[in-house]
Amino acid sequence: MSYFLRRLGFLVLSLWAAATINFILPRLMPGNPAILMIGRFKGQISPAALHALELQFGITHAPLWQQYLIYLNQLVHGQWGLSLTYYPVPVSKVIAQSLPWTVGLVGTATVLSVGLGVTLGVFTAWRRGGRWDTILPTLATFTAALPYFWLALLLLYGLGYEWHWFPLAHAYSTNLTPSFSLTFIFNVIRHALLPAITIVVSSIGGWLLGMRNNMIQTLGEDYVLFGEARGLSERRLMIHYAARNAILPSLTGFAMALGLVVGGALLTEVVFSYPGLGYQLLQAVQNEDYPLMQGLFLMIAFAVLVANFLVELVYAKLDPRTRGGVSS
Amino acid sequence: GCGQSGTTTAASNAPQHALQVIPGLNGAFQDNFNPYSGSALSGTLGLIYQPLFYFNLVGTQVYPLIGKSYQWSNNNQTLTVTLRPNVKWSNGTPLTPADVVFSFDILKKFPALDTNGIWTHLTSVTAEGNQIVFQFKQPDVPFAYFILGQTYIVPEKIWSQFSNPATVTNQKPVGSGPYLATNFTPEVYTYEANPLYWGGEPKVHTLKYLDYSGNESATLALASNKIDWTDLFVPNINKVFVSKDPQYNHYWFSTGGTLFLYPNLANPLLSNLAVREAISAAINRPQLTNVGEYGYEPPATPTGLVLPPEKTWIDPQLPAQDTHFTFSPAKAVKILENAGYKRNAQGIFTAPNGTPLSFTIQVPAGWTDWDTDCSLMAQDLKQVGINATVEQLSFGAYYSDITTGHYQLAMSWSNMGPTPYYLYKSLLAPKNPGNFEGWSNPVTTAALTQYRTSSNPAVQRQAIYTLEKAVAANLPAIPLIYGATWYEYRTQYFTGWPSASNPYAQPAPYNYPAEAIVLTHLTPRS
Amino acid sequence: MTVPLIRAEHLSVRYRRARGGDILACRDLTLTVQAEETVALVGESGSGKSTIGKTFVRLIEPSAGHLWFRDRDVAHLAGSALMDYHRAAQMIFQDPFSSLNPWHTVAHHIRRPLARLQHLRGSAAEAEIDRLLEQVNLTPTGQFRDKYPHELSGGQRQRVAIARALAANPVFIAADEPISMLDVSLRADVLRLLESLQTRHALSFLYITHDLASARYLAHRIAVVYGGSLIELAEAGELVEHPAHPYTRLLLAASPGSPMTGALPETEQSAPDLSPMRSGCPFAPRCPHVMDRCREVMPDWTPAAPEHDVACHLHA
Amino acid sequence: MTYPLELQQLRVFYRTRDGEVAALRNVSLSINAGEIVGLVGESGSGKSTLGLAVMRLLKPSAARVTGSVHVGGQDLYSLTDDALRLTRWRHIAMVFQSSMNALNPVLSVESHFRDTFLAHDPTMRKSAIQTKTAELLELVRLNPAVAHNYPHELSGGMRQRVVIALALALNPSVLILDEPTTALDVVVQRAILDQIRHIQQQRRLAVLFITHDFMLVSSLADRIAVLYAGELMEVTAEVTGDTALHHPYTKGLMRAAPRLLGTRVTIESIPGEPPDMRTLPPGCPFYDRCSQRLPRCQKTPLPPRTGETFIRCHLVDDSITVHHDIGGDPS
Amino acid sequence: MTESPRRRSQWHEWWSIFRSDRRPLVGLILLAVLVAASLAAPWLTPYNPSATVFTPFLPPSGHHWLGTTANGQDVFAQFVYGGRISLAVGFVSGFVATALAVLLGMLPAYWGGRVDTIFATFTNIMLVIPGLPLLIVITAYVHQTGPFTIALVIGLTGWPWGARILRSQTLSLAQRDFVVAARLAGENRLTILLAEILPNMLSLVAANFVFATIAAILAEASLEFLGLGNPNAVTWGTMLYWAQTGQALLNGAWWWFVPPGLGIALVGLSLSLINFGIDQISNPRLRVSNVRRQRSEPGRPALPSQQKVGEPL
Ligand SMILES: Nc1ncnc2c1ncn2[C@@H]1O[C@H](COP(=O)(O)OP(=O)(O)OP(=O)(O)O)[C@@H](O)[C@H]1O
Ligand SMILES: Nc1ncnc2c1ncn2[C@@H]1O[C@H](COP(=O)(O)OP(=O)(O)OP(=O)(O)O)[C@@H](O)[C@H]1O
Ligand SMILES: [Mg+2]
Ligand SMILES: [Mg+2]
Repeated sequence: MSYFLRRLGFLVLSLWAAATINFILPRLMPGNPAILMIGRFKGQISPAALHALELQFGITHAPLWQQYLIYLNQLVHGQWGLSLTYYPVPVSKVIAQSLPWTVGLVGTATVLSVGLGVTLGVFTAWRRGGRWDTILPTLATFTAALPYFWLALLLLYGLGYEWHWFPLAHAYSTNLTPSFSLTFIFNVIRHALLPAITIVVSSIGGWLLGMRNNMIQTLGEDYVLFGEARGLSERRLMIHYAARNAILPSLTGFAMALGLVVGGALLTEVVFSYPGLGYQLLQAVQNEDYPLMQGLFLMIAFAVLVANFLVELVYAKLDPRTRGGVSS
Repeated sequence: GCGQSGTTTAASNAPQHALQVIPGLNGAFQDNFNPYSGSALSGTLGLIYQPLFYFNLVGTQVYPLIGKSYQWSNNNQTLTVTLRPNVKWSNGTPLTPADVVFSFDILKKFPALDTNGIWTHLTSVTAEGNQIVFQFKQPDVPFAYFILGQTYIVPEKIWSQFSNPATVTNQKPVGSGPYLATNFTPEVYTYEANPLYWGGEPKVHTLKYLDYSGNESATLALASNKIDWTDLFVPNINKVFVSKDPQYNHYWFSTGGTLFLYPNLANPLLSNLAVREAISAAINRPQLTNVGEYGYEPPATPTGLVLPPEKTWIDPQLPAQDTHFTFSPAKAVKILENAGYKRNAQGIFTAPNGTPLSFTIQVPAGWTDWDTDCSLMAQDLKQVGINATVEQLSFGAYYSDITTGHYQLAMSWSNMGPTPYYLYKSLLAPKNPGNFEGWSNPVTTAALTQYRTSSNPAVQRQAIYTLEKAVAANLPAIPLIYGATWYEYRTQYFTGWPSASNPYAQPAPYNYPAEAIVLTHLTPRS
Repeated sequence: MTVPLIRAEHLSVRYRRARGGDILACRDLTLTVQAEETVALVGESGSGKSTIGKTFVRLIEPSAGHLWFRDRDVAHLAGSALMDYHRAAQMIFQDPFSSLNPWHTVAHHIRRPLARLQHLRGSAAEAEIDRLLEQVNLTPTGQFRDKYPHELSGGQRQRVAIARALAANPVFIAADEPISMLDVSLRADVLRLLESLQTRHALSFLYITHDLASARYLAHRIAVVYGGSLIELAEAGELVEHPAHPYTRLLLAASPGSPMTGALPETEQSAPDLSPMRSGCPFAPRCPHVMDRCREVMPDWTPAAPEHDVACHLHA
Repeated sequence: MTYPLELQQLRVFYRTRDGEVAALRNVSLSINAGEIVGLVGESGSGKSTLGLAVMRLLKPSAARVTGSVHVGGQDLYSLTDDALRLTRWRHIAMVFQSSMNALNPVLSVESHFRDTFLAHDPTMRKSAIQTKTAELLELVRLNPAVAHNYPHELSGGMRQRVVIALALALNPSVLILDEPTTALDVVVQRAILDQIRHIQQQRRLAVLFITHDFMLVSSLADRIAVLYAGELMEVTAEVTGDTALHHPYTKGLMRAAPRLLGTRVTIESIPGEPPDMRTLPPGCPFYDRCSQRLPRCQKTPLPPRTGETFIRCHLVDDSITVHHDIGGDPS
Repeated sequence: MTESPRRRSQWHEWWSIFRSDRRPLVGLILLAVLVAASLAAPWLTPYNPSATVFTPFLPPSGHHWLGTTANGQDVFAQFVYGGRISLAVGFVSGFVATALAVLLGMLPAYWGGRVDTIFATFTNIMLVIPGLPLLIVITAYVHQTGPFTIALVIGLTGWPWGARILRSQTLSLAQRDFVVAARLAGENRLTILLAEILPNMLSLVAANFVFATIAAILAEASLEFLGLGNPNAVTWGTMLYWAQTGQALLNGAWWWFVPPGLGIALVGLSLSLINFGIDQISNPRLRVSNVRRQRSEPGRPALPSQQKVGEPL
């Protein structure tokens, strides 16, 4: 119970800290959203607009602590306000509209990347010294070091533009209306493939190498040898004895990655004009869109924390040592 | 009049190709057709809501829209607009003078909507039959541009119901313009021709506005000949775009507002005309054009006038050296030497009182073409013995610095309007927000007043001539290059686009309300 | 008798744990170590031996009781006073593999306490290092000085650890299972070394072990602990010949080399209760002679023979 | 006759950065049914290597094995992978040196048993597995409820018992115990040894008991094999008697351990350190440390010996009486 | 066997690990070549990387090994000069991030108590904040976004993951007997931390440095790719930015777009390859030398996976 309370305490504390940082950060930046709005138009709107915009955006010159209290109060009441970038569209709407795409694309890609990376890591470690074990980790090292926006552009240009294998942009063809028809779903998948490949290719290496390292460490453990001595099948040994233990140290990393999914994959989304949250986040930051930033940051913090929490549950499932009692 | 007679004879069985538009780079679209929102979807202003008139900024035309004509009286303190009869809202109800009056009164009621400061100039707006009467506090003829051309008319019935019009997303807009918003998704939204449009149903039936956040994917779409109309910045446009389909692919990068190097005149060194002249002579403007701006933004001229659109305003008596700049480091050096500046040990000129000519040039970080321009200028200035370092600041810092005079040199924009007055007013009127440099001079102030208070074109022209000379001679801000309006279009499906030879309206899809003028001029290829 | 070198009086050590409640790893311990005496502390794993050892050298601050060094209570010293005490009381750890820093040379390990505790530097320190290495038979010293731990055998490492403890020029050393991680032949080595050091340096040892045979070999007296409590204390020979406490008897029966065959004299094998709330004898749950009283009251300290004390209701 | 376990000329080479290094050299040893053979030696002498080699658990990439290992007359090294897998636990089982870590921390005790049974008999019923598991746990004097526990919930002694129970699961004829009790408390150690002996006698197991503790093994084993630098130096049936003839190394081991009872005898250590396996001298590997060495011990290879018991020492070659002073002064 | 006749110091052993595995060696050579090329830039190319003096879009040739840009700059000159800043930024921020990770991970952990709790919580919170937006905000706040401001900012935000790993390692090392023994020897906390604990984490620290450096190079490139750096500095990131705005690929100028990205990838590759060596050095199984009579291996430091893998920017 006290453990649970402590976790809850940490959760609340983290959210508060994220909210506070998120309050402070944009206000550290010089200027205000109204000024930046003028910048967006390179001065094409009249300077008289500044005052009007400030009025619209409710930019007060009240003392910071007062603004902070108001801000916290609104947060607690679940009011995320109106986005300034998209004024007067509510933040919740901006997020709600982009979130499914981001979660769909980045989430799937992350899960794929983790799944494939882990599997390949297990496989190469198990066949240590074999042909695949020399090829795959080296390749993984290379792909992990690729600047992924660069890769994205190359893929977009080569596979999309030159060879027409993939669409150039968007989450689905602009002549379709979203529906649950098979055509639409396939269309969505087709559009997601290239960005997903980019994400997977550039992140799979890390998982592969991490898992391979852990596996090799685990394969040196006595219980694996003891299992082998008992005549267990290779499959059972590889999965239930080696991999199951080797995966434990990576779980926190998975949690982080899964949590950060809701932050979107900024550059990938931009390159492929994918309607996800990544670009919204960039815009929010660049436009000092306090409410949108606040919404996004809090959502990310929340997602990471929840993912961490879930992983802790999974951890307990995978590692009996964490289920109460004193670990040895 | 520019009304189009609707022709249905060409209607064929095959549905018309939808005109594909990329209205600039955006994050996913948000459903917002509020004419008072700075982030309303492209097309809201122009296609749906219209002002009384459209003033062409790249030509000389004035298009009557909801208004039919206007007239000054009462010593230029009263402006009377006659409305076009039989204008209907898209829901079928007639557009009444009361709607027009309401559209102005709402700005008074909600100052946050009054982005042009209409009510700082007006005392009242009233309807008299088919006419709307605007009472000015003081004569200000050029301000009519904001009243006639920049204030959009909304139906009173709908907008009077909102407790705060600024926070409405207005997803089902009812306007008087040539198009109706019919379908929205975050990736694409659609306009369809308004059959009730007072000018007749436009010939282009369907417009699709596509969302692209990535420059690369947008350009690839353009290069794949999938886009009919856009305003993307495309380097090497002939190769990247035109050559992909030379028959149909075209572009026209019209010149926009002049970009200046603003000297802070509160700085004792920069308040010295010789220093400004030397700086101006030392800058290699063609290099800025070619290296910094991919050859798209031509060098500006000493008067600061935007050419060619404003070429008719040029004083024919203007001396030759005031019609174009010559790049001459030698001249720059000579000017400084003549003015008593001496080089110090580092080769930097110093004022007679010993302060070296050493300046920072402020520029917003991330405006990379400007960043490059500034670094080129810094190199140019170093060549002639003026030390300049570029300071890239976040836009907020930059903007507050230039508006509060906390800078030495800064590159920035200027404002543009239907006549050069708007530029000069913003640049030269004392205490004007656009007068970053802090210029104040009785001659220019008098000339501005002369223009403002007269509706006589000849008088106005004389005022402009005075201002041109003053600017060219005094360099209150140093003109650099012209901004450009990116605009690419395809003629495979639609013809009648504005072009350099026929600049009938500002051509880019983000130019409002010009885009409505363009779209109503297009005809589908049969 | 003169003032004992070290005397623990009603010493208790409490560990705070995040989960599962606090534990008393050492409970109401009273034990003296005379000058030049070796007292062995034997007991099963987890009985608190290391805790007691670390408390004696004040690596742990006791939660109750006194720790007299000569005539000074060192139980709660801190700062430089504690450093002074460490000059007199040092420790040798069980695991020579983790008690030496793989990053430092042999000489460095000895140089540090010389510098910090003896204020010896420069050539004087180097000479002292040589002398100490010689004393633990790491000769020729030149060959060992600049080696790294991984270049040494287990026995050699343990010797370095001993030399490091000696560098403080202590009068008391707590040797915490110094041979349990060593190979058979090396064990004899280290035992012999400790034996000889004692006579040469007039050292006192608290020799911690779970091996009765070596305790008997090295120690003058043997103290048996169980569940954090001292349960029997006697002269070494006397204890192995005439164990009084049922646990000691069990221990003896189980030790290799004991003549006892057949089933061990115990009922079940559960770990002792270390919670501060425990009231009875810690061995009661396992004791074949358990009585009701044993579960309720901790037995008093009673003599089973001259110079042979035991805490057991059987002897009350 | 066929021995349950018979090693002939077993050699193991490890592949190291310095090339192949022999860890076992020409080890020949046979164990009878119902017999316990203790294998003693210093750390690094090759005891665990022997155990693993017998199980054929050394990775071919890391080690090369020559000679033969016969389990119940069957050559282990000629089996296919699958046959080997099936032979292993059914005929020969092993308890590892570090049994503390021999159980998979994420699996319950029960799963370990289930895995073991199913690996050898996939058709085995769940209920059969449960009863067998309970039986085995009781055999090592554990409460059958322990089956539901996870390894970390067990004490070291309990874990060790679980591992032993696992080793007995398929009723093998040969059991290799590699230091099964080193990590344990003496009391627990003793209890486990008692159980091992009990089961061994009951099932007439051939046991190879690996340890470095001479005292421990002398009371337990029928014969003791002394390994030094990868070679068997002596196999002896009798260690306590004063008259028995022993290899100087064996005597050194005996003298090194303090006695629990009786008069206090000064212990002695074996001087020096085991030799570097990469650069073994041609003669007796113990030469450097031997107090009774002869000039020719340095160069002359040790005589090969086989049989139930033997001593490989040049002193014994010449029938020179080796002085037995292990008992010290018999007063 | 207990002793090797050739007595090798730790460094020798490490070197031999480097030699025996080919990958770290290849990595070292690769990195050395890249570093050398960028250091020797003035000797490798006669051209000024910013000079816009050549015909635009020249394909690779004898004169222009990697062709020219849209503005007529020599791509090879840009590549070698750009490598200077990209590498420097990478190493500087890798260093800053690692130093902070050491400081904020180790110190509080050894100090223990409330200080540790506070810092650990702070670290965990910092982990939750997405990196790139934070970078953007800070670069906006810090005037003057030169490459080194960016390096500093990346360093200042790149520490939490490393701090977290180093913290847990410190906690485990603090339990080791040699640390306790150092206390007995009268050492003060700082000495213990710096002389006893830190050296034993060097391989971890080095691995952290490697990954922080890769992340920094990528982050810098990302920022500059978004146009948030100083576009007039010549780095691989700005090269990519200009190649992208200049539509290098659409103009067929792959030679402009490919090299900077490949340069970044190769640096990353070489560092990861080197890290294979570090990994082996830090693998305790290799360090626990051949002499052992351990009952079990207590306190074996488990290497948590060292990468903050898969954080999408
Ligand atoms: N730092 C600590 N915090 C909490 N509990 C501890 C701590 N150190 C030891 N303990 C507990 O205190 C008890 C006694 O531990 P101690 O190490 O003193 O026993 P020991 O007799 O030395 O055992 P061993 O023979 O295994 O070394 C054990 O139950 C142990 O788990
Ligand atoms: N995988 C290996 N690669 C190379 N050498 C090895 C390997 N495993 C063991 N050795 C070496 O082989 C020799 C015998 O090792 P082994 O583990 O069999 O000894 P042991 O007698 O069991 O020692 P201990 O009592 O410490 O368990 C040692 O010198 C050891 O260093
Ligand atoms: Mg202990
Ligand atoms: Mg072994």
